[in-house]
Amino acid sequence: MIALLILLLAAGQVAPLDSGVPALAPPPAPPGAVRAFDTPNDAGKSINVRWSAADKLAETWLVERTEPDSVKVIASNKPGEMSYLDEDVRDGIPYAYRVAAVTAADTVWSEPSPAVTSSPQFFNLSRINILIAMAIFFVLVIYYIETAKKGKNLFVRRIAGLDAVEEAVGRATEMGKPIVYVPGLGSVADIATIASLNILGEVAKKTAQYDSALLVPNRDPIVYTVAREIVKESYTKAGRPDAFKPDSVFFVTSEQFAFAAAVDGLMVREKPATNFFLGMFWAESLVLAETGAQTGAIQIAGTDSVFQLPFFITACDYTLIGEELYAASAYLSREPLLLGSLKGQDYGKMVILLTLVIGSALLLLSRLPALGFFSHVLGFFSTR
Amino acid sequence: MKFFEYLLKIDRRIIYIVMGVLVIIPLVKPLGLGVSSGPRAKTLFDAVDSIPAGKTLLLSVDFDPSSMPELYPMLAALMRHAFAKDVKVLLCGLWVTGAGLADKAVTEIPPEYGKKYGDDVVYLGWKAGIDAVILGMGENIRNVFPTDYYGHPLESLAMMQSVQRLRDIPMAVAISAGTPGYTDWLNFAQSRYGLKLGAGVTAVSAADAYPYLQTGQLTGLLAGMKGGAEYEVLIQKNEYSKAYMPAVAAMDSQSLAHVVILLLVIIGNVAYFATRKRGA
Amino acid sequence: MKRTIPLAIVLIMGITMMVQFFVPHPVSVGFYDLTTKWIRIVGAFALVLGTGSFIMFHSDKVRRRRQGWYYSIVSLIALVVTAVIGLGWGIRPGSILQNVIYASVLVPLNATMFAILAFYMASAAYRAFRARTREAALLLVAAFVVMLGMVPVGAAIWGKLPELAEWVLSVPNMAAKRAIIFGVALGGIATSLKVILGIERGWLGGGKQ
Amino acid sequence: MHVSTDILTWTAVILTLGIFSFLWKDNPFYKFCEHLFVGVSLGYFISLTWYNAVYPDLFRPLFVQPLSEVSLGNKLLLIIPLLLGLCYFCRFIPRVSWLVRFPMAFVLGWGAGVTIPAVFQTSIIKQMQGTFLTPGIFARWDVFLWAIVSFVGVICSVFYFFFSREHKGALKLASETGIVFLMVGFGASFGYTVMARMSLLIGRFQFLLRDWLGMIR
Repeated sequence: MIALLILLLAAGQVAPLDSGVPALAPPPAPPGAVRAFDTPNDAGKSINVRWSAADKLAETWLVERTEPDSVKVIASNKPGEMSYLDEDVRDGIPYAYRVAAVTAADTVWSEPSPAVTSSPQFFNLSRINILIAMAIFFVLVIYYIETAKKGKNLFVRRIAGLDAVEEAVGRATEMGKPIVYVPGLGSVADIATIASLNILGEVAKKTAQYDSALLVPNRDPIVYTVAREIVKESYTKAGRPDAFKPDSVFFVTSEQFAFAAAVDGLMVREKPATNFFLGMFWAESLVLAETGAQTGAIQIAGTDSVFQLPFFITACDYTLIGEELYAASAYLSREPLLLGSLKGQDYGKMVILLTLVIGSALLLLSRLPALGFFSHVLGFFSTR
Repeated sequence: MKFFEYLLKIDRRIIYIVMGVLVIIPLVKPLGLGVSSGPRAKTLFDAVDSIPAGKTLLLSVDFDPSSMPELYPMLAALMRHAFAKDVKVLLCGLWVTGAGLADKAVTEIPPEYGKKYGDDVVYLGWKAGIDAVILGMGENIRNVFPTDYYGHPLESLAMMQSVQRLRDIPMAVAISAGTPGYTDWLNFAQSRYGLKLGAGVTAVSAADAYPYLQTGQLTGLLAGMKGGAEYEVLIQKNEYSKAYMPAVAAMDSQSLAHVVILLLVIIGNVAYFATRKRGA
Repeated sequence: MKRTIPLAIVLIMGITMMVQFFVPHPVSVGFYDLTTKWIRIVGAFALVLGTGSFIMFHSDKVRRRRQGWYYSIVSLIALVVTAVIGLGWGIRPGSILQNVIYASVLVPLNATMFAILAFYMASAAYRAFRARTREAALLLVAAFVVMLGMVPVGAAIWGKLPELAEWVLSVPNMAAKRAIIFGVALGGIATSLKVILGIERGWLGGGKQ
Repeated sequence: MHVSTDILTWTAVILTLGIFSFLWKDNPFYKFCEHLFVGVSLGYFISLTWYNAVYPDLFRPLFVQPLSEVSLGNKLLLIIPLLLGLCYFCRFIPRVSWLVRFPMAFVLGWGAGVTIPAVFQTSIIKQMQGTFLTPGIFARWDVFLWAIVSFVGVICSVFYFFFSREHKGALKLASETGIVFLMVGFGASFGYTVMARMSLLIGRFQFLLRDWLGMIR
């Protein structure tokens, strides 16, 4: 209503009500390029309205929506905001939008935009980059698992910590002292625990051959049962089923620090030649590594917990860092499933590195005038 | 060399006593070493400061009592900052053991600024199912939290009328001691709903947050007790709060403790290499 | 039957949730909301599993009078008393569960359990942290810089130390952490993929069928 | 200095000293506190899970709310997660213990299906976007230098974890540089872990000195 009154005043050149009003400012130009489109990649029921300011005079923008049975002003925006997301619309109904530039004296409406209907989309185009990345990686992992299954020999490089295993078991036999192998505090579902149990099998084979004592304290009841099976199997495979002592693999307790204290007591009493700490560890890693270092044993540790690795690296002689632990179990067990997925991940990393290098080169080249379009490379990697 | 051998054989309980005494002294008699202010804390402070009055700051309490000394001062400082700016505060949590801490903050801090529960501050409580909770809140907060922690239906709370889902919230700060924590808010809220996200973390997980700061996914970071102390100093300097600053008081002990650890490592290595060269 | 159906469920749920990520259609969003509610419910029942094995472990220890069995009685009583108070008088603030059990029992025990680690840190720093190898030496130097740079006393020793600590954190540390994030992410994705495709069957818990 | 007389503070103090006593020697007082801790935390978790998840999401809509509030269709739908959840109980019945695989399959499948795209989005695509060298690095000499150093650091650190070829020649140089970056990264984590543990210890002493002995403000 007020808008109408102002219009009359301006149009009718009626003397202004109060003479204090300065000469009427020129009416603002109508907003240009009013565009309304269905919001892409969404669940429908939302329309995007965009417009541009023809001049700087407008103090607020009024957005009006016309639908088959009603006309309503649905928003008033500050000068800077030249877009509006209309989310109380129903799919399939045509809507038209008009935008007005409003100043103290005038309200000037733009041309109505062509009718538009909102609708949900079935595929979110902005996530195409994630789909491509997933596809590449899945192909790599599955391909290498299949080749591994066909028995093709897949090379895995030697890992520093593993050379020490041979030497460590030999040293234990010379000194006639036991080896303590802690398969971590994790459960069977943790990748690090599975990797550690695979390595335990190989270490057990060696202790069988060299006939040196092996002690395996456990914190998780299920890991304990699996570990005992693995050691028993390794002793039979090494042709020394009689040498296997069932109580050499034992369950201690499930409480974290009680377990650490018990293993410390074991290490101080038995004075082992070599300690293995391979698997999932938490804050108690410090307690184990420190006491082990005190007893003078060679210590080989390995975990994928980034928080505990610093303590193992400084307190132990050899440390398998994160993925080296998984690679070690694949290397030792030669199990096709582990080898295949390890190779898949390796080449997945290479794809990432290659993309990073090529992408960076293109982006840097995009500074040259002719190759400006390369800058879209960065856009391709944006995520919404 | 006898001396070094003796050094190596020291009983660890002596080290414990030395450590304990050196940490307690500054608490009882502060040394006044002061607190330096880092850029990360300032970025978060400026972001929270720019929230218009009447809008809502979301604080996710994702830590438990064992990380209270590092993270509770941050929660308190952020709430004081918001209340001083008449910004409403909405709390929720992904850790079951964090529920009690959020409740403690909601009962103790609002009265300092005369803020009323329901109008200026609401605590939604804790819910299991990490990504389910965040994504649920993105679509509609009522799906995940039909009632708040105290059992009031959300419709009955004045403040909740203007807050239906994450898009209505300009900024959130995830105060997390690990997982679930700020990485989940990154995965499921920041990128999906474009929510501006700050983080308050324990010192141990601070180093891992840097990549997310560099990509701009995180707007500012408070790291450990030092981060809490920095924020406390910032809100005090801007007269947003005159309350006691626990984190700042503890920084002197922290400094001394670090020096002790470094000296122990140095002495230990000197003794180790001295005996090893002779003994090798 | 006992293996194929669970493997089928894992495959179907995995694939549908991956596809759902790319479909913004309301049906897909609705499906997502529904399944997230179910996950929360099923997750709560998993807790029952944990409680069951806890009770069996400790009551077995008491029945067999194994070494330290009286401590297991303490655990069982603590569980029953806390659960009864919690379920009976509610978890609202001011309830016995929150004011008494949470604030004066759970908080001190939990916090102190971590606080004693600071003492272990001190004794390990003295007795175990050696610059044995080139890598360990590098690690200790970086640790020195960060530890001193992060506290006011560091700035007192050398003005530029906080700046150097900030550089260590935002350049080398950030590069290393990013490389680790790529590795861990691919590792996690590969494992999740093997679970969905039924290649990784550890979770089935072995067994003959 | 006035010692607090509140029974609850004293309980907390006794339990705190109980756990600290483990530093001197493993003793019955410590064992009591530890077993108490395990029992109480499980009981607490059960109570919260019931009131925050099981009751509002399952029990109330299924059994308490009348048909007017929750339609029959929705009630029947809720039967599915209920049955799945009940399968967890079968773990203790030997003959049907394989039934526990159904809820596990549902949770594992859903989790894997949700995690894979989310991890690709945040940990791979987004991190790659942050690692690219963009024209912006030419802004200042130090920005340029550190951008190159970081970029090389990421590439070499990833090469350290490359297992498909022996580390010889160029690959050896790359993995050697990579290990330097990794060690500095672990040094930073080490420094922060020390800081974290010290803060916790200081927090406990603040509790003892302030709430118990009233020696500090």
